[in-house]
Amino acid sequence: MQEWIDSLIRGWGHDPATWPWTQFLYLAFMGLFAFIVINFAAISAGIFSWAERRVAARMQSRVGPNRVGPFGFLQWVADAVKLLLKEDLVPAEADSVLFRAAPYFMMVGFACVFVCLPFSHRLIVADMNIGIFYIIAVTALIVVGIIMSGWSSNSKWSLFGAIRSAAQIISYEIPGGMALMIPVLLAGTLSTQGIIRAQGGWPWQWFIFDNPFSFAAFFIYFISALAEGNRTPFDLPEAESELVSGYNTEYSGMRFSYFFLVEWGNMWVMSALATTMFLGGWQLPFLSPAQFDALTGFPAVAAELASLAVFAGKTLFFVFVVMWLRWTLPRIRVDQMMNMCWKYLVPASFAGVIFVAGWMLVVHAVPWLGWAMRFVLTGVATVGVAMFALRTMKNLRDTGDKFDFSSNW
Amino acid sequence: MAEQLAPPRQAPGAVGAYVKNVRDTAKSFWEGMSVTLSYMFRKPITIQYPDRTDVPVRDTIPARYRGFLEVDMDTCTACQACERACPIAVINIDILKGDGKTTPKLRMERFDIDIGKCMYCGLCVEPCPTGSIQHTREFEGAVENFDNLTLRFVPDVLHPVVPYKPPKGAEAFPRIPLGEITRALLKAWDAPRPAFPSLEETAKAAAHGKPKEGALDPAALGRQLAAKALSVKDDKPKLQKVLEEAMAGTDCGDCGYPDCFGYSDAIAQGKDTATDKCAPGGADSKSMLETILVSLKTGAVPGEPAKPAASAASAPAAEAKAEAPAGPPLSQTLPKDELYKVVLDAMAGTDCGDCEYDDCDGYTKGIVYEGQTDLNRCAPGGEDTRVKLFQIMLGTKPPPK
Amino acid sequence: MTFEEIHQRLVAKFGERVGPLAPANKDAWALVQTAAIVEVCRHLKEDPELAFDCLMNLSGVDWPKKNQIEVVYHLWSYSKRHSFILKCQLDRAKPEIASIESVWKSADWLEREQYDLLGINFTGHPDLRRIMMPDDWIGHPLLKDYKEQPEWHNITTTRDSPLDGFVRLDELRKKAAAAGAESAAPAPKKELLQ
Amino acid sequence: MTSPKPLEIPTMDMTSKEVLRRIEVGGDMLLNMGPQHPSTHGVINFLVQTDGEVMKRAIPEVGYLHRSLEKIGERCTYNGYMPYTDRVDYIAAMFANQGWAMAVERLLGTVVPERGEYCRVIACELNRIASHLISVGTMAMDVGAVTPFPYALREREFINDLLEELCGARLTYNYLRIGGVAFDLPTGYEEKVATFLDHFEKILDEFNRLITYNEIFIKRLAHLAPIPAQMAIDYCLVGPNLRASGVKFDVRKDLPYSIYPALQFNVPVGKGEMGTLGDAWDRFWCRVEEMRQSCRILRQCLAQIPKGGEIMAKMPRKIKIAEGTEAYSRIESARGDMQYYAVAGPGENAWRVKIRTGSFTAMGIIDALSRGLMIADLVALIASLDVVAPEIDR
Repeated sequence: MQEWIDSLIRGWGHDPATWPWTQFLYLAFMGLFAFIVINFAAISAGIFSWAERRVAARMQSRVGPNRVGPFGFLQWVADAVKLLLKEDLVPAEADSVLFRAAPYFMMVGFACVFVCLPFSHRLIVADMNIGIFYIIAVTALIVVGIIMSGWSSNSKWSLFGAIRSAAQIISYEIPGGMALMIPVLLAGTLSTQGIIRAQGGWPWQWFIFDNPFSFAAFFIYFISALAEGNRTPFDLPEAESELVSGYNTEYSGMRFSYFFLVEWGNMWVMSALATTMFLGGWQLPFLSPAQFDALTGFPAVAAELASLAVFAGKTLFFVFVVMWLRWTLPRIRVDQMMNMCWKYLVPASFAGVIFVAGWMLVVHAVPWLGWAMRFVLTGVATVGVAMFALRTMKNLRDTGDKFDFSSNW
Repeated sequence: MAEQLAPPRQAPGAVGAYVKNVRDTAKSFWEGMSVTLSYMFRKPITIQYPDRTDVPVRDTIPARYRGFLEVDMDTCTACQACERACPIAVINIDILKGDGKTTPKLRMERFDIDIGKCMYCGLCVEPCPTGSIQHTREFEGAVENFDNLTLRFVPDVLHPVVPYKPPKGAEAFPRIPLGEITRALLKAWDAPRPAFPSLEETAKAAAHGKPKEGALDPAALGRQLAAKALSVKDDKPKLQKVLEEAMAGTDCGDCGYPDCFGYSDAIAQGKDTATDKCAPGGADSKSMLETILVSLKTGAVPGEPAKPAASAASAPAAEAKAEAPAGPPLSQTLPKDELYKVVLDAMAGTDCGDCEYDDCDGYTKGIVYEGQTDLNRCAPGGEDTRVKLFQIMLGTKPPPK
Repeated sequence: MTFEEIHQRLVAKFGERVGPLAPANKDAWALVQTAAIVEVCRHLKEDPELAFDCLMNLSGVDWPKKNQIEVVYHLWSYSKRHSFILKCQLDRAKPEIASIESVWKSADWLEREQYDLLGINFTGHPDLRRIMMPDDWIGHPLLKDYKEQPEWHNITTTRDSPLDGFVRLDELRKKAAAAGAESAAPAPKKELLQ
Repeated sequence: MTSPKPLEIPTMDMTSKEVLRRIEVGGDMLLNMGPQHPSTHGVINFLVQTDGEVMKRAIPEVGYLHRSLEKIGERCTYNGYMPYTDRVDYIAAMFANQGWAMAVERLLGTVVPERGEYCRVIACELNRIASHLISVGTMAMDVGAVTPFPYALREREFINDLLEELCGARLTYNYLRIGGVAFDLPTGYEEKVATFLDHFEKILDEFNRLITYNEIFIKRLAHLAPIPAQMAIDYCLVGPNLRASGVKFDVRKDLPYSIYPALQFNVPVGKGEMGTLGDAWDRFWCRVEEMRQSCRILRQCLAQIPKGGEIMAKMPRKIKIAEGTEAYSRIESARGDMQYYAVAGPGENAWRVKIRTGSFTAMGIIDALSRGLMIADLVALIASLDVVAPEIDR
């Protein structure tokens, strides 16, 4: 965005390097962007909270919140207002400073990620050249917030949740990080936009279908992301049936809403990252990044919007998958969670990195092999999706139900 | 399909176990996620009660549904069988007794059901002889204050309700559509709490109290009836009528006879000497019957008691009188038919069937003609009827329960 | 095995410490001397022919008339598919009997329950605490002469019924009516006499 | 004994409780799980001594739902106690009704008419399916999968509708009477039940696909707290909990009552298919299979039920039984062998009623089983034993 501001200054007839207000303008725009991004995060989290409830309800043969606004869409606003107006209780025995501070740590760790998350071809706050590294680093701040909240609550349930969460997030950062290294290897850059540019608009150009190991890496990343986001089947830190509510047991009102804002906002983060790293991000078919850069005027705006829609579409699909998983799977136990990380995902992700490196050498030598593998994997995935759809329809008919997507919403 | 998912578990090697775990996991997730996804495309089962249903939910409830209780006072015989059947005493029926001439023999001055405490078991419905008490399909009655959950089927204590006298042999009884009465009685959500007086206040009221408005003086009435009975001493049918006057007249059958006629006839015939069988009549009926029987035996109406009988201390008075005669019990002196009337009269006459006979008449006949020795069965009559029956049949006081 | 056969075996082993088979018309039971209960139970469990491997039920029955508390043991054998009932009669003033927790584990909670509700002291029980009632509850509720305390930790144990409230309300109204406010004879809605 | 004397434990200070003294607190954490915990299935308290996630011991503290039902039984008439038995186990109220009815019928020597028995069995087996649905649904939920629970509850709603049509209530049925049942089957009831069964058996397959064979679910429950058969018998476990340990005992088969001898069905026992014999998954699976068998029983009942005929034996209006007569009834409730011990009193009520329920003995074993499990396992263990708090406390 710096270039854009610089060009703005040049447009006003100043040289950005010498104009005395340049830095202030930078600061003002930083504040503006921060405001926009945090609001985006908060609103998307709110909308996801509504969407998750509707999706969960439908999956459970229920209706869900459908009274406030059309389809109950304003439910999240009502809930947010309620949470903001509720009394903010601090338990008498709690460490009140840490207790009050913990949600902000989580918010910071969560909001900072958005700095490097792309939204479309041009929409990104800062396209850092170490973007992925930065994202992995700042998400660790969430753990600090969770541990603070669990410890300061002075409740055993909160402490349990916090310790579980710390173990879980720190463990799963390793396979998650290693899995992200595979697209980094394939693209040769840590910049998020760079990784997207290295892919293409068609599914066979995506990194997920690049080779079997990146295919596996996608799932390793996705599982780790679920664990880092405390989503089922890794919702141990707030395991409702075991720990009451985990680390946020003692929170109420606005501070409680921060925790949930982070949880639901994280769904966007993990999905957007998956889209960026493995699914071609905002790439449009028939339009290579270079052609995209060259567009001007109305076509540029239209393509920008289209890329935004593509990116959001892919991301929202994964948000849906995250919800769908949550309402399907049981929760794993804490030792199984650790087992899974260290015995399954970590070795697999390390092996994946090594194999992808080797695969790149092979493809470099025999280029048609790379394309053949891409088409085969894409074909396999397509067949898998089709089989899944058929299986789902069979499930539906087996119990004598009719296909009905429209009624009783 | 499900069985295929769970092949017998052998103990594979480390790599085999690794691969197998991954495969099983993927496969079972595949199945599970397919099931949940398929529910996205099914109609949710939820009924959006209360406002988004095709028909009101009340109309979708089966007929046997046990909702709020409803009593149709137009067909209530005041036999109190429901009150006795209720395991948790949520029904409170209070009976005013009259002489049957100027005032009806039984009047219900209170029929309260605490539906806040009711457990909707339906046991009260079963013994009701006329189907007056029923469960409705009403279930929405939330009120802010618990005390407002009491349904008062006698709206005004100053206007007691006269019980229904079912025609003989009737099998169907008129009843207004189920639910209307209860619906009218349910209070609004924010109805004010009834202003219950404290115990002290009521005690004061009772201390100032005269005899209950509309209440009869059983002692005086008993003497009146006794005089009348003496005059028709040998005319059993007439005697039976006199005796029946002393009874509640609900034909409840609690006495074991089909109706009050049966009981009074049994006493009149001398077949039944128990005076305590009239459950609805209670202590009053008992004391009146005692008085009549005593006077029949002694040939003279017992004199005015020294102290005014207005204190309504009827039971001790009656007992005092009952002890006075030393002759054989009525069962031995009276002919069967007359005894039958006497006995029937001693019963509550609600035909409630609590005694396991169809009605008071049956019980009376049982006692008088069939040698039924259990004189404790008249539940509506309670202790009064018991005392009377024992007096008539055995000439003794009943053993303590 | 039938009740009689089991009983004969018991009598053969324990002599007069096991009473005669009661001629109860439903399920026959044998009275066992209180002191011998553990021994008898152990024999019932360990004899391979009897093999009572399960204590199904343990109940206490209070009989103030007989001044006794009866303890009733319902035994069942999964391997032989037969059952038997033992009874012990305890002094009501000091109900005490040896625990059979060492014979059947299920006796642990069953005995605790009877201790709680009837005050039977099972000597040798490893953990004889109240189980249903709070630890500081007064009295043993299933005794026939049990009187509930009016309150427990300032929580009242009774509640005023609105039915009584309405009765009191009506009394006041009637008094007011008698005092003249509504003295004009109210017109009954129906015929007085039928 | 005549005047109640105060006990020796006066304070409510937790640290002075005998329980805590027996827990060696050195270094361990003491966790009060309950009474208001989401997955203790009612109000039960577990004093959990843990070292991190691993429990050293979990001591159940029950009694929060004690409603003195046995004392009430001494005050009520025999028929008047029937609605109270509903409250013994409100998830499977029909069985508690039947246990009481059978106890009193044994006291009286009453024979219930055949159609009445069929009505009873139809109601009971429907209720067994409903109860097991709750059990398997909550078990899935306690393990973290929420969705099977609404599915199970939805099917239970259908059964509730059926039972509501039959007896007018959805939870506390009070359907049985001493000597029979309160109502005959409504017209068209057989078809309705048959339609439901057709639908339900398919749903059961779907349920299995969704959760029973889910790998996480199996991993959570297999090998969890296996109960050897001998231990299960010694602690007097009953019903599916006992059968999961491999003991093939079902009161309906082995001590047949009612019309069960005329019906064909299997008794599912645990096989240790996924882990050890008698583990939590076996207990879960036994319940799922029992639902299938109940469907089978129901179909036979619907085919065999005599057309017309009495539903109630001729009963006196007031039931009086010679004082001191006693009877013991055993029925196979949804939670296993439910036993009523009734001693007749002098009047119209019982002198003593003792209800031995499956949940009560199942709770007694938790202390022994919990050692070395993890906290999350305790939740699954409680769920797998299918304890219902009111049934424990009565």
